[in-house]
Amino acid sequence: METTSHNNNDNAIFPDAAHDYHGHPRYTRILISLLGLLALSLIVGNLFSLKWAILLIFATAIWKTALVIRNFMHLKYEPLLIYVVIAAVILILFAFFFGVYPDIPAIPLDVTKPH
Amino acid sequence: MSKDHQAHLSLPANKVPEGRLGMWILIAGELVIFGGLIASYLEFRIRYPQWGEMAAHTSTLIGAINTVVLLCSSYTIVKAHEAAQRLDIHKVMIWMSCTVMGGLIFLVDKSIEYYHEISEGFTFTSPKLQMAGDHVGSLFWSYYYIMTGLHGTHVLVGMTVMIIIMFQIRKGQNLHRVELAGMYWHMVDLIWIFLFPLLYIAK
Amino acid sequence: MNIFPENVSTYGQELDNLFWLITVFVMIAFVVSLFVLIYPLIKYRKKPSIKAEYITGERKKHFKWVVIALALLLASDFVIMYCEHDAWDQIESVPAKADVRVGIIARQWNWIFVYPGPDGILNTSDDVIVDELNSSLHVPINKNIVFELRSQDVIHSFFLANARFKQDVLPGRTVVRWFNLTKEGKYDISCTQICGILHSKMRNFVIAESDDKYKHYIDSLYTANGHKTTSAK
Amino acid sequence: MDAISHKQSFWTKYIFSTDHKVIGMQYAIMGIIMAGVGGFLAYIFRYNLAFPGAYIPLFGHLSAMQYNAFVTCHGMIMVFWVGMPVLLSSLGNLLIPLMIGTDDMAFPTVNMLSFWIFFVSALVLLSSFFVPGGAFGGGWTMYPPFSAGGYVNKNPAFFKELFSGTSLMILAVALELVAMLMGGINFLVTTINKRAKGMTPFKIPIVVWFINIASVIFMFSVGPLVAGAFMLLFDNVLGTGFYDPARGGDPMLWEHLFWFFGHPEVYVLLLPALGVLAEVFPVFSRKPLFAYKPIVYLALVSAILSVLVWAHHQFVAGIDPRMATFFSIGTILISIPFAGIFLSFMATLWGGSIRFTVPMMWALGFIGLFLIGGLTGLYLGSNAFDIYAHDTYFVVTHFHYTLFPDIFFGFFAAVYFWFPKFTGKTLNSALGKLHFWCTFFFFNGTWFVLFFNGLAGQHRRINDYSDFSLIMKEPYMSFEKFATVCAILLILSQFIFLYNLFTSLAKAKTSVRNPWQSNTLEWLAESPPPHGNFETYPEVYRGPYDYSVPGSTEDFLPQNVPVAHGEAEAIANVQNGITTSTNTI
Repeated sequence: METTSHNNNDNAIFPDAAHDYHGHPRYTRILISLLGLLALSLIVGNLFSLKWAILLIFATAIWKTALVIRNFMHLKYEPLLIYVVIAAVILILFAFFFGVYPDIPAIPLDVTKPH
Repeated sequence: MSKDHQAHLSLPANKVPEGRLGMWILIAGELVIFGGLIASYLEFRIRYPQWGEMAAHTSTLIGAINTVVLLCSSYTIVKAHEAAQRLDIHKVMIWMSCTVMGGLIFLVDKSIEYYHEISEGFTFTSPKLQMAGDHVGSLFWSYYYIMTGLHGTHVLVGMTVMIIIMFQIRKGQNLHRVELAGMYWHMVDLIWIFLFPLLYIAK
Repeated sequence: MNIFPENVSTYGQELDNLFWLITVFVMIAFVVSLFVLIYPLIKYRKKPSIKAEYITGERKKHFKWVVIALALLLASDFVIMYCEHDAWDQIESVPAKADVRVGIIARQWNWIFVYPGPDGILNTSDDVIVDELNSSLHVPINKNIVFELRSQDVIHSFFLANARFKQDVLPGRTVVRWFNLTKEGKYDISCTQICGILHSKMRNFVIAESDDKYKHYIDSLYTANGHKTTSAK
Repeated sequence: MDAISHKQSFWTKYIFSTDHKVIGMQYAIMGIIMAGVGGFLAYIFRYNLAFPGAYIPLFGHLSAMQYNAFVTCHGMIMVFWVGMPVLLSSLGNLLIPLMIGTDDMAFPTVNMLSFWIFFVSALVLLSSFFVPGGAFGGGWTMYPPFSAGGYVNKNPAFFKELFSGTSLMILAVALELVAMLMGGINFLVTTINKRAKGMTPFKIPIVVWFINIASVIFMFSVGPLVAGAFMLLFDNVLGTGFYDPARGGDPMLWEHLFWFFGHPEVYVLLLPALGVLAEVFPVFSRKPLFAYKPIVYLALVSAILSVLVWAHHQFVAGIDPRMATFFSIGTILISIPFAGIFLSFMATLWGGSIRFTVPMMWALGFIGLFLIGGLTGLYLGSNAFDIYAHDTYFVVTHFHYTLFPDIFFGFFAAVYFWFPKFTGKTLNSALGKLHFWCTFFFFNGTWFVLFFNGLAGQHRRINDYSDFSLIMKEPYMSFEKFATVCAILLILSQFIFLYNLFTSLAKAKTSVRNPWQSNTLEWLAESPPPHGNFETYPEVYRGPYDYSVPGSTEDFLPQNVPVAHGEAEAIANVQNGITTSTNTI
């Protein structure tokens, strides 16, 4: 973790303070909504039919992710560049998933045993 | 040298400081690694519906507790960052030690869960299932252990990093690193937010 | 000029034609590009007292040449795509009418051939299995031979150069492909996916022969395996 | 900053240095050493192919197992331990901070760490030759289940799973990828944050652009493979079944994971070398780079497309035929931006005043050879013909015609071009030209004939063709012998370079700063640049390729030269054809 020590000298508490400051959202409120979403996902797991349950569960998961990234990781204070990076990650993973999809889930497994 | 260099550089107003930019890129890399793992898991999850009953063996309760713990520890680390920007070193130390505690609770909780599963015979290779001829089931546990194990390793790394930083902060140095460690910790949190429904809830 | 091995399959000729078609495009592109590369080297060598022209190439006047070249390349690419698409479909999609259906199983390090038993259906207990080193797969000529490719251990690849056919054989799945050989003879089967120490010895044959010769061979197999097949039931 | 450089002891200055130049040198030297290893392996199995079973000088007799191991390791080493460090890490470390006019990388310690992780990975790889059971011999694509569950190397020793050639290979690759990831983060952050004053994005030299785009491609495509490498390692060490169909897994997953990284990797290797060309051509034709901005955009497009074409390596692997068509179209589309980049480079020559210096010759040779490699890609990109050509020597020849010019011609162009800057000495140009012509001819001699072997149906990774009647006949056997002789001469001609290198290093320093009269910022620093690079941080006023600007007496205007009065008008006049630009000096 001594990484930045060479170009940010260590004695300055905030080496590039001019750019490092940004506001803070209402963290407590975010935490409560996160826990609420968690409870929700646990409930729907038992209430609805499987398909709807999975849909709702992942909807809440994505919602939670958005809350954490935007508020806890302060994405909402970052320039467009960072949004692009995160979007690239998601798009790449989708490309991979759908590129592989026809070759694994769609193909039944049948193992040939030696005679 | 670095000071006049900083002064001399032409900084656009929306410039991300080096540490945070590097951390964002590192996080992107980590997310692609975990994403590849999760994507591979999903391919097989769709191929083998019978993985549902394997997932039923995981303890949703412990998983939920762990989620709460991680969310709360994420909360404490952002509070630590807030305090760091107020230069309130005492508060920073308190909040960060809360986060490290959270990580510790998570790991203890996780190891209790591992203990139960292993005692039920669900291990990395699950010989029990192999004997019963349920190879597909054993593959689920291989994925379960590689995903949770890799995630647990990240929790461990995050804790170590935070402890190192706490030592620096006690000397009043590198308060900006609280945020960096925090971002890493949030990433670990994010990954868990997805592992939890994938491995615990979706039966 | 026969730079290819002799073609004996119905679809092989299409691939050869495709090769020559692509070669035409490639040759044109190659000659033009070489000219674009070599000509300035001769014409614009360093001369005393002549300063180079100032061309940023970002103006339409100059960059349009690159755009034109790219458009031509893209067009020829899609011409090639269009021409090869039928060949691809023909090879990869199995015809509905299968005259002969055989199983080909790869193992380290041999190709195993499975013929349907007297019931004429593959994958039943009376199948006849030929598992000898350098053994041959007997097929009748001018018939659609549909084969199920399987592997027992690792990834192999079934390569019949004379038929222009190649297909990887992955364990855990059955790949169904076909060919139709038009000429009697004995042709090499080789494994093109590295599979171990004897990878280079994993060589068997396809023997394409007339229909009655083929029937005779199958009958000899049945008589030879008669006991085995009955005992298996 | 002088105080810093004086304080350092030998170890901190040259071994565990955080100075980007020293780290770049370390990467380059490591790459050259590994290239020696890879070349020696190539010599061994080429010899065996020409004279099967014969006694090989300097080695002895080659067993089938060794043959497989050597072909595999040759590929692995040349891609991961020569191409990556030399083109990406070495060039990136040496050039980025100097070209964007700053003192060092953003995270020097991470930079040093990345080299030493790379060093360890190289040691792990080399050690795998000496474990019982030998090095990994399953092809550089490492297709499971052959590479899983100890099919390849049976090591009788203790901890046999972990210390088998297979596991060590996987471990080495994983470490190498981690090292490159750290390097990539460094490049990106440095380029985004530490640019000199006035260096707006479109004043950055192309090579810096391309190294960063390559890093982005690498970082985003490598993730799934890292995850997959973990799974493969556990398959080997713990006996899990991620890729074993008998245990519910599927080898097709690895093929996708591998090629999802493996194809973008081609562009990761290609882009930095193209960047070198983009620096060399304008300097030696004294002319602005043709279409600077379009080139950058084309590279960005190719970066996006590069993750959408991977499965064209799996046309015959039994993937869904419709997907094959899709990926075939993707392959065609990605050929367009690269064709555009190459055409722009060629167009740069038109109307220039060309100097045939050694770096220029390497750059031109690169273009000429890569032309053949790229065009033969058309055959393989069309999935129907790929059914026949896949895994034959046609493919092998194709990617040697792309990767050899890319890695070696690109690297040598860079070496002969920047050697004066980083050592303060100059390489002998006569020897350089001899080196170039030998390499050029012997490379073609080695590979061109093998196109015909491939079309004759000669398949890969076979140590002994005695069984295959298609190959065991003329002219193909004599082609094999000819190729081998040329390959040996090709390897030998590299000693010209080593001799040139060492004799030039023994010479006295020449204090000239800008021998090629080039525009980019690194030539402003003294050569070799001291720790901290610049006396005063340069300020940038113009693009990197202002050569032969109308109205200026000098035919080059470095980036830190302010824009003169009336320059814009003069340029506009020339571009509108009001005045002619071929004015005499």
